[in-house]
Amino acid sequence: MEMILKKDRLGEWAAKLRGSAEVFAPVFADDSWNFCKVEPGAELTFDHGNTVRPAKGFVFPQREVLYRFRQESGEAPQLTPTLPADGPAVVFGVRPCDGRAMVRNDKVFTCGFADPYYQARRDRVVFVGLACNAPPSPNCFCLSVGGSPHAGDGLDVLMTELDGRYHVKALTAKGKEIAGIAEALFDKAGAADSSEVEKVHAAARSHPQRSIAAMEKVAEGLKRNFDSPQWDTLAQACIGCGACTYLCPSCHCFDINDEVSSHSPLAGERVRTWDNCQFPEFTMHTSGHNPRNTTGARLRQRICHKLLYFVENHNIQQCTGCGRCISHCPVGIDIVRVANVMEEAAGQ
Amino acid sequence: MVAIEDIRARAKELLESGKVRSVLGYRRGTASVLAEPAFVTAPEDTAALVLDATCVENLALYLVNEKKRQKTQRSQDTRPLAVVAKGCDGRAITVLLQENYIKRDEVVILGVSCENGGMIDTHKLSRALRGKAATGAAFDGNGGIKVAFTAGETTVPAAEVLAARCLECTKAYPLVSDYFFGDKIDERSYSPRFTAVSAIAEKSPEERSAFWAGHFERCIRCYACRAVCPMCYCDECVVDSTSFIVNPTTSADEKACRIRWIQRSASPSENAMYHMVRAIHLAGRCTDCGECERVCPVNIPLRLLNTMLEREALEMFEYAPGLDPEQPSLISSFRDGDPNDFIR
Amino acid sequence: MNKVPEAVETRNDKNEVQDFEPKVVAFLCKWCSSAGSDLAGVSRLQYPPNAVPIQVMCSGSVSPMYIMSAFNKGADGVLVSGCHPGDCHYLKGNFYARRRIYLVQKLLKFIGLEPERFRMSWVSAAEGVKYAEVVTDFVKDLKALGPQRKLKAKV
Amino acid sequence: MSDKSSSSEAIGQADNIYLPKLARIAGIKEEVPGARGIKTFRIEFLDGDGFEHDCGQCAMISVFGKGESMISIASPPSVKEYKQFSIMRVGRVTTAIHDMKAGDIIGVRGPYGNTFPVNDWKGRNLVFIGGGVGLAPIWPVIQTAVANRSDFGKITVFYGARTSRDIMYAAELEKLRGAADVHLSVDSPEEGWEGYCGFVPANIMDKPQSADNAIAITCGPPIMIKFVIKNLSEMGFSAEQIYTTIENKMKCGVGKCGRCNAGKDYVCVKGPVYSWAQLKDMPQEY
Repeated sequence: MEMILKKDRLGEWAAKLRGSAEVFAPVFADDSWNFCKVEPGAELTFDHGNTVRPAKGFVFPQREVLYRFRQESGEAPQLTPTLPADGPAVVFGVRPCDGRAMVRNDKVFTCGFADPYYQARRDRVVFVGLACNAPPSPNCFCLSVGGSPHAGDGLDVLMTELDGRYHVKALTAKGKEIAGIAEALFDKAGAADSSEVEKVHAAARSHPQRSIAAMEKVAEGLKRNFDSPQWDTLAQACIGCGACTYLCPSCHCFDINDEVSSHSPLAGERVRTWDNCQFPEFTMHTSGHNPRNTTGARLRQRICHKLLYFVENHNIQQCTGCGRCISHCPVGIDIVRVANVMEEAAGQ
Repeated sequence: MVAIEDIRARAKELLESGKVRSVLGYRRGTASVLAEPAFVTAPEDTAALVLDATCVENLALYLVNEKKRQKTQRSQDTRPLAVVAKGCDGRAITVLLQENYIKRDEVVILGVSCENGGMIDTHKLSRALRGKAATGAAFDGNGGIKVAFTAGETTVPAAEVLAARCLECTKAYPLVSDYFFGDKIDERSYSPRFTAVSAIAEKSPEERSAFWAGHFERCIRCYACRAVCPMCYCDECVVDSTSFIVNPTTSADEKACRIRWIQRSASPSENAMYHMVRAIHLAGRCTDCGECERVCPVNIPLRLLNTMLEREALEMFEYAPGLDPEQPSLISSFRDGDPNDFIR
Repeated sequence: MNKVPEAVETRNDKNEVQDFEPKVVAFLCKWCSSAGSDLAGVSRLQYPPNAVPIQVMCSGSVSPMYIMSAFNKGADGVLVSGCHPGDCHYLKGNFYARRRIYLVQKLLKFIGLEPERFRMSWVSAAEGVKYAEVVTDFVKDLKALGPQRKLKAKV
Repeated sequence: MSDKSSSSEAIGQADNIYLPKLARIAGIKEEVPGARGIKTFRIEFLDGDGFEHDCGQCAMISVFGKGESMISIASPPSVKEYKQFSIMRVGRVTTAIHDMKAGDIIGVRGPYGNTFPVNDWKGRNLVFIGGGVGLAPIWPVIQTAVANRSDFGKITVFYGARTSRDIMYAAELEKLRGAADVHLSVDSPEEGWEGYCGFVPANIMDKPQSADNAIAITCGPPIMIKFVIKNLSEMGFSAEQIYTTIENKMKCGVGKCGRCNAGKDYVCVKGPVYSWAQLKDMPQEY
């Protein structure tokens, strides 16, 4: 179902949606773009490149209370699961790389043991994607990892900016539903619109972006170079700060801790929080033995998880090429450079 | 301007003569507009060394990291490290010497003067380009900075893009160095010292409280500010109560009775605790290299906390960090003239 | 250890805070201030029981961590009390404390906490009366300010 | 193989993979006293709604207010009325459990991980090699083998500890003597000890076992496993004949928190039981 929405009607669509859901969109604040709640009447514009923090936060927040526990002395503890209860949300301006990351997150959280907290949030959020007519960041490389500036997987709606109007394509039932709510605002997309969209998408694909030379050889290169000393030289500048994984749309590692609010009677919450394979003590055993105690080993884990292990387990890369881990690394650690180095090494 | 060829020549000589284990400098990066740290061991690689407005990293951090790495990997090479040090970086090395975390013979300091220039601030650059990423930035010689980005180029007045610490910097060259490049310029034509922190300090308590509550609420506790700070060299941070470094001799009691000063989740109260405890641990030690503010992915103006304490230390205790490796530290010294009226 | 009354916060119809009982954490140096508070008790001086005393060996050993953790766990006010300059059993502990507490006070004020919530005092072993006055004055200030929510961990 | 446990509305939906089931500590037996002591806990699920498990699987033990930790289930699957855990006091959660008394309630969720393929070993000779608290994870296999004694050939059990005071399951080991050859050892000589003195890997070299039609199962400190596998290989054991269970830090137990992987596998889902044939090709990340 393909439609056309005039640019000046975007605000009205958001207003209609606000009746039944919270509306989020990229907003420029504190010198960077991030998804924020769009207040009624606030202007909705899309010249954001990509947001600093990915759309991952809507389905996998940094802090999730798993359940509350309370225990009167001498009695059995009461556990009250706290499944997320926030209402439906519509997120505008989601780039295709964040959308494709949702497909990866779905694989992690719903295959095997299904995670009810993730599922509850995932069912209630609608991702309205915006195709990239030009690469949002100098470090984009989605084409190298099987994506494209107008890929729709993981998104519910894909919008493409044309002059003065948006081409809106509903991809899922949820997408059709939120388009249906504001039926009157849309016009039918004619043949001219469709051909213009094709031209814009083709132009977007032809834009130069960073590239991993031979992606299919990278996995082999990573496996063969597992013990290569190059990992330590590549990670020599790494300070183990964790920004790369916290800002990655498909990183999902977490920690579980108890937060006690009172000791008698014992009461508190068991909380899941983001965690990070670049922190030194992420894999520290209680005996003090740490299988990955150098920055080189930890960088290897991050790169191999994205470009080798996920391929071996699900035969797709976990990395979707958004480039956030490159742009926001304080010391310039660069997954594209590491992949190319390891791919060349595969040649020898 | 500092002639980069002199630095390259000196670095090459130091490596060829075997006087130093490796040279820590800057080279062009692939990831962003900023130069990246370079660990040069082969003399011919010194040709890649650069020095310009994008060399923002404080390389004193890698003196600390190399010292830790040597301790764990027990490498026999005990030759010193040569490090390129701007004014603020040089003062950070001086504080490390003052706290004898590193010995004077373990480091060869290649002091460089920023003269009347300075380093760019990636957040201000992002503000000037409204969120787009820059791919190049250089002084254009008459008070402006030429900024390149994917779709073109623009020139911006230097004051609008230079880091706040450089605008407020009064001594743009290190005092302690083995070799020195550039001229020692003292009067700099930008803004007076502590401009940024005074602007916040003058606000009303409610405004300040809302200002900081908003920032602490956004913190994602990725600990980039602590990881990039050369002064935060403790193996075990008091704040890391949920995951701390253990070794085979750590007893079960130590692990069981470890106090959890703050919770692992990034809630506003725990974030406020973390940032305040870190700031107080940097009182009289932070040399305002601005790295914590630069690396913060959610743009929290962390520098304000440290420069506020730095101003108090200067005005109330006449103490400035990083000027002399022999001076006692702020917290472990006192004077009779210290303020006493607040005690009642 | 005097039992601190539960902070019963009742609001009347005009939404004013009534008989709010602030929770105060008092770090008292063992040699002077703690002895001073004992003297106040022994001489049956009447003063508000809101201050939970924590005895430390010297005001110089009060880490900023304790002060901020007290506010994080919900204290409405924190008092650090030590010996007068020159009386310190360890000679210079209170001088170090003076500098450190000054910086902590400035930092708390900078991030927006009401300055009246954090106080330092010199109380010698003979000044039971002064200790009672300090606590009474402190609790009066805190009652005016109401409960502390800026740094308190949300439960 | 995750067993669909009976749903219990009172505590919460059955499909919440993070929600533990409540269990009462029925009995506590102190195996080894001291700071790094070992205690054996027998727990019974409240209102009977527990889960089934198999040899080699583990469960997440929950002490509310302290945290969770992954412990191997030490009772054989044939025992239905309780689950047994032998826990060494090493950190925050284990210390909290050691401070508990009979009747206290803890949380248990699981079962997690894969199993020892005991059924494939019918008719084979079994060599068990345990070290310290490492005897617990392989104890269910020993109990199952002894219970179906006729299905298996010769059974030999090696077990070593630092000192004679550190030997766990001392009584049960003596009871095994009839059905199996039991060789105990202590690391350094002490008076009143007639058994072997020296490390476990040296003990098995001292009494070589024939490799034909045999399976070796070992568990203990990583350094011990390394040398045991070396010595077994020298005795002719092939990589497929040696099984062990490895330990990585675990927080979720369900293959999501990304912490316990060695190479592409999450140890909590694909492990912890591995044959040396699988383990030697995997990266050394455990």
